[in-house]
Amino acid sequence: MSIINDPRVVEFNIRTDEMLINMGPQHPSTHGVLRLVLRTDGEVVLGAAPHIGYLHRCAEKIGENLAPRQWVPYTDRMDYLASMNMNLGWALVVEKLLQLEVPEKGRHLRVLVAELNRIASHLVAMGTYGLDLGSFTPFLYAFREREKILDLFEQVCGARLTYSYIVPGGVTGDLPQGWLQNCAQFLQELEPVVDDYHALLTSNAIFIKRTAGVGVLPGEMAVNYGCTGPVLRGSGIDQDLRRDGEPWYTSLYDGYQFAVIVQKEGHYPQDHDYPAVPAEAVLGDCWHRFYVRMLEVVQSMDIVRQALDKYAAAAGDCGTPIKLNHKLPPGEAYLETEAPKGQMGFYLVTDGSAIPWRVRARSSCFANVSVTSELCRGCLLADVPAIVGSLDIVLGEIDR
Amino acid sequence: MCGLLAQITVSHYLVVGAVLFVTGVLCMATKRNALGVLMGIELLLNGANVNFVAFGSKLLRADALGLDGQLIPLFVIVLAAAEAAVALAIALNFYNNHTTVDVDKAEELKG
Amino acid sequence: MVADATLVDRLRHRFGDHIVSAELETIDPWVEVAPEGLVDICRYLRDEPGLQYDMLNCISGVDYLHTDPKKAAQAAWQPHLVVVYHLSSTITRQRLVLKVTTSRWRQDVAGELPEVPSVSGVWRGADWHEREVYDLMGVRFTGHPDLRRILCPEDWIGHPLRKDYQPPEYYHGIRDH
Amino acid sequence: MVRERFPDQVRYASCVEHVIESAAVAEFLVHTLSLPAPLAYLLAALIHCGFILGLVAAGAVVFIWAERKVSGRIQDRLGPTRTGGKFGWLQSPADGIKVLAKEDLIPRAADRLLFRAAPYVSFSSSFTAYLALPFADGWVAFDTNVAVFFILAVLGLEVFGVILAGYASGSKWSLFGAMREAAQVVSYEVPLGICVVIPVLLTGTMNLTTIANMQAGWCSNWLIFHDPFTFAVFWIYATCALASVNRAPFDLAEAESELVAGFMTEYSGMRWSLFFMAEYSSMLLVSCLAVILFFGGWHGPIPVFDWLGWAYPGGASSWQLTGFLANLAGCVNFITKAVIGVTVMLWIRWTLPRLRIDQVMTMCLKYCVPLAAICFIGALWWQVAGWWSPNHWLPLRPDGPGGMRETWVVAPEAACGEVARRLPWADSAPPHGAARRTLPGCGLAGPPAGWRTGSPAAARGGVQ
Amino acid sequence: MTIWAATDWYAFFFLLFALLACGFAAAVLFTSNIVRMAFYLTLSLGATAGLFFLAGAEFVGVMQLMIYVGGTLVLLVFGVMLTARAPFLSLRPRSGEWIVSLIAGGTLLFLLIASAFGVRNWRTASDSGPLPLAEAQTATAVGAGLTGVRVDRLNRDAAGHALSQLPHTDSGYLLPFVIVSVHLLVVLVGAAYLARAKVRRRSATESTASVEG
Repeated sequence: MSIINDPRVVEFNIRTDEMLINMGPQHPSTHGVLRLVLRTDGEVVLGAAPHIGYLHRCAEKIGENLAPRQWVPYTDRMDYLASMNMNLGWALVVEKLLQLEVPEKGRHLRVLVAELNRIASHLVAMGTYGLDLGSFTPFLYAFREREKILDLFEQVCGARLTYSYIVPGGVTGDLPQGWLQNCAQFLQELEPVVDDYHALLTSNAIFIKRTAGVGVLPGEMAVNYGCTGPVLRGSGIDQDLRRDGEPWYTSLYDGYQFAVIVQKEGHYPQDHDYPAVPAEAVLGDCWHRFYVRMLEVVQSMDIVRQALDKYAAAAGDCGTPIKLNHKLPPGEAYLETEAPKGQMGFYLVTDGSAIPWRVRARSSCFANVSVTSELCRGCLLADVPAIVGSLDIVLGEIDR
Repeated sequence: MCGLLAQITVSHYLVVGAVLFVTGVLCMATKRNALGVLMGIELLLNGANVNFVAFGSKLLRADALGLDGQLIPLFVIVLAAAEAAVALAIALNFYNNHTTVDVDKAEELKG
Repeated sequence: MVADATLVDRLRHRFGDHIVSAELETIDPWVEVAPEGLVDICRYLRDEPGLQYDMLNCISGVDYLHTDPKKAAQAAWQPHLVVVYHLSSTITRQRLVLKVTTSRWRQDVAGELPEVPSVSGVWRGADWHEREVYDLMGVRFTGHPDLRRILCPEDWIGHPLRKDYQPPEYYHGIRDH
Repeated sequence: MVRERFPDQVRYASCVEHVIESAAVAEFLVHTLSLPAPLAYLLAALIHCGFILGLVAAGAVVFIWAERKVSGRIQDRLGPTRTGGKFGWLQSPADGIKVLAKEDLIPRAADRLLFRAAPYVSFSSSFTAYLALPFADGWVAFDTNVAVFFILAVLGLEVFGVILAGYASGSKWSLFGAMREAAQVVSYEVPLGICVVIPVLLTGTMNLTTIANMQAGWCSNWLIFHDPFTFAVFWIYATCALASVNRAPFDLAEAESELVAGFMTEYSGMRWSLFFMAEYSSMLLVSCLAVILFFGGWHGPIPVFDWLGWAYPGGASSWQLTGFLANLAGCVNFITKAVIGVTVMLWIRWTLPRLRIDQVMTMCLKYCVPLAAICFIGALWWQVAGWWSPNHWLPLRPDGPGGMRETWVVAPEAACGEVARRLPWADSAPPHGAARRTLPGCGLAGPPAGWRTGSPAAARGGVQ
Repeated sequence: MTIWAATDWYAFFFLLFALLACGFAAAVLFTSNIVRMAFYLTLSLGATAGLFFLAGAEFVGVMQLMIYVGGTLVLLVFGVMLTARAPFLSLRPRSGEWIVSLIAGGTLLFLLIASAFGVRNWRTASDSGPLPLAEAQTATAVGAGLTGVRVDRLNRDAAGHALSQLPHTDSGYLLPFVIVSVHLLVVLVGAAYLARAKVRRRSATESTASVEG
């Protein structure tokens, strides 16, 4: 419950003046160049207006002038913390338009790298969230593990951030020798570290005080605003495109065992060893959004393990990337995939040439951040970074 | 040092006290800001305290006031703090109702 | 309910001429609606049991214009704009595509932005998407609470995703490369 | 002693002593080097100030380096490794040079005078507080009998610099920092004061040297082990002290993820580093205060120097090599304990997230104040009832019958009796010794002034 | 070396603190910026605390620092910040007021100084000379005085043992102490009352108002 709506909080008989302050675009905790114009009365934020666009790079316009394969690096730079997932989303929508199936081995490879990148993205989300709340150490703990994932990706495609690995039709290259063992070993190393994260943040008393009951986003509002991903599931809406998406996408996960992580009111998932939901936490608050990500790390680890086995068992190749001059049949296709930050959609309109007529990227963070003004109304100034951080936004994806 | 200061006596302290006192009075008289008036009061009380301490100091005179010279300033300080809190509350209330802290505008006694 | 003939019939039955056309034999079937009926249809789609399209995933604008006169002559269509709404339901897990076609300029007067009713009253998430379409594609959404540019600076001139958009040579004294 | 030798200088000698307890050093300068007395006092004062300033500056330099190393280790990093060769020990001086070389920016909207003055207010107040802090038996610049109070008061002034800085910067973020600081001050100062009063209550003096000396002997004599309430109150003190020095999780005034850098947002170069040094020196200061109030000051866990018989005996007035060595070791012991305290603060900072301002105020006012008050009453009751305490477990001092705690009260019996007689429970005669122990402070000055410090005050006989 | 022999540190420090106290008091008077006034007032009060130390009233000096400088001024600055908007930041007195006040103030100051030096007893130190330093260490005596025992009134022998007992009627400052305590309690309750809770009134406009960018 926000401060000004809280009937227990009373108004004091002191005349105060409202102050308009600019939080960002240069501010340590707006996760990039987000700018929030806050109307404050003392420490209480009466209103927050997010302003975006400081990182706008006309990606969609550029997409109208490039072949689908050439546009892959531009998807890298959308959610640059989860480039694999961005690549995957774009590759899948082009393949959907072309009705091009990827071989079994390529399918498992895609699941493998996408889920690994999901772990990396959630680790950054966790680490920076600690930073937003004034705790520096989890950030480096998270980056230490993420670094290992980046090392794995470097072995795969030579890049550590902008992979351009998954391309329409397949991938740029198969896994190198011994990579599967490295990956399995990494998972083994990550397993105990997750407990550290929970000790440092999830179950930390101050962390709970700062996040539980703060920035409550009711499920209905989340759906109404188009919020997706952990934000949506943290509000108790059971939707994960890996299970509920279009067949073109869910077929990727055929044969995988995983349960969608969703928070429920008063429901304490006890099928794992991780901390129970604290009593102060309200469904849809910052704590729940954070917790969804933490549990999804474990979930993704499990999927990666399955993918490792399936990939090793699969025969054949990983698919052949389409050529630059590959003619695109006239038509259109829209596909959303479950990226770490939410549902990332690509919309592709073609006119029969090799160059798309129109490319559109539906950003999950764009919808997620639009709810900020709603969540920040009536909170305290210190809650603003907590709320923005819990939405886990990447401005590269919002501004495109 | 010059002759006047050859030996610091109670009188010297009294002069300091007098200066602080007069400054306080002038502050109260001239400041239009309610908080400025409040600061004048603080200075004034402080000047009085200097006198008390000087009279009570056995370092300056053997036949001094003794402990009373210290105990009274203690009460003054404590009461001044309380007074400051109350006066501040009044000033803030005044500001609430009139959006100004100019005491010259405080003609009506009603809030 | 899937975007199939039954749904289209239902919509036609209820909204009549507001349902302009439907294309069901394509990768992503879509229904084209008239701008006048858009808000009512959207509200119906959101609230009607069995449909419950409670989430607006995306609003996209597509500009159909050939800047090359040769190609324009061969094109099967007149220049126009399409606003595409991608809807989905978190309850039935179905997806639906709505399209609204409008002229590139209102009454073909260059510079007058075409108007489409805003659906931000139906889905609040439409607010920012419509601002983006307005900003980049130049469609005025009537009834929008706060239609401002979102990605480009407030004083930007033109709508960059239009096919005939010419980037300015100077912006506040800064030369374009 | 001074009085006998320089009867005409007694006045100023005694008064200068009030400002700077430089008599011992001054005496040495006057006698051995035959300097004129006023010059000797000036030199003595400068030496004292130099030592303290050196300690503050060196402390800040060391702690900034330690902060980097400790945080590095906590975060699975190495911290600085290159600057200055091994362990990056030159990192802090290098940073200092960098900071000195930086441009000194003053925003146009700033109140230039206050903007410039604020860092000095902060730094000088945290430096001034060291004047009253004893580092070993008698090693104190300003041996006042209100030392505890003095340190708290002067430390409180540091906040004023912060508030001024926040206001004068002309930036909204800075103003937020200042307002938070002001709100934080009014909430932590109350419980902090109550916490500090408890050891004062038990020892009956506000003289820090005496408080520490009363805990001589084994570690069981430390006041933290006096009774359960003092044990509890130490943790409250630790919390409030952490709040008073603006360290995480109470670093709200400079919360970098919320207020950019709070009151320091607009500061650069040397002025910024003055705030920084003020922060680190106050960390050491509250840690030192905790060591004296709860952990026996320079009296180690094991009374080695008491066994050796090196420590200055009570009332000693002349310089002795053994006594000096004992004091030196005591000083090292004292600083080691304080550094452990500071290290814990670093550890906390790099582990915990930051609290919110309303939570800080709730914690301080709603939890710490009542808890401290309960501990106050509890400790008082424990003392009055004369219940068993670990402090009684081992002899306080091997060399004295009954230990020092029993012998230090030299207060006029009559006054002591007078107070005891007027107390409500006066009729139920307290057990033997309890009257003294419960009401030790009713003498004029507790222990004789300059007790065992070798200062001239002791020679003059203190109380009379 | 003669210059050193002539230096009287007591007079030096007295002059230093006296000049600081008076100078900053004057600065308070002549500044119209309210925040700077608060700053100068701090310095003036702090210097006065130094004078208290010099006069041997350590406890009062520390009290001055703690309560006056620390507490009151933080409070005051709080108030200043709450009310400091550009128009009120510097309210200047009218020039006519200045002249009248300066004349009155000057006269008052003259009278006070004249009287300060008028009493011979104040002007000179008594023949017996000042008491030694230890007498100045009065924290315990002050505490005892507040609890009703005036230990300073005891006649003592050389060893410090009291020769007589205090009369039962002498309760020291116990009564004022209790009165002040009650007074502070009342002030505390009063402050809480002034800043008391009110039922929140929220206008419709407030809840729907959007932020202008």
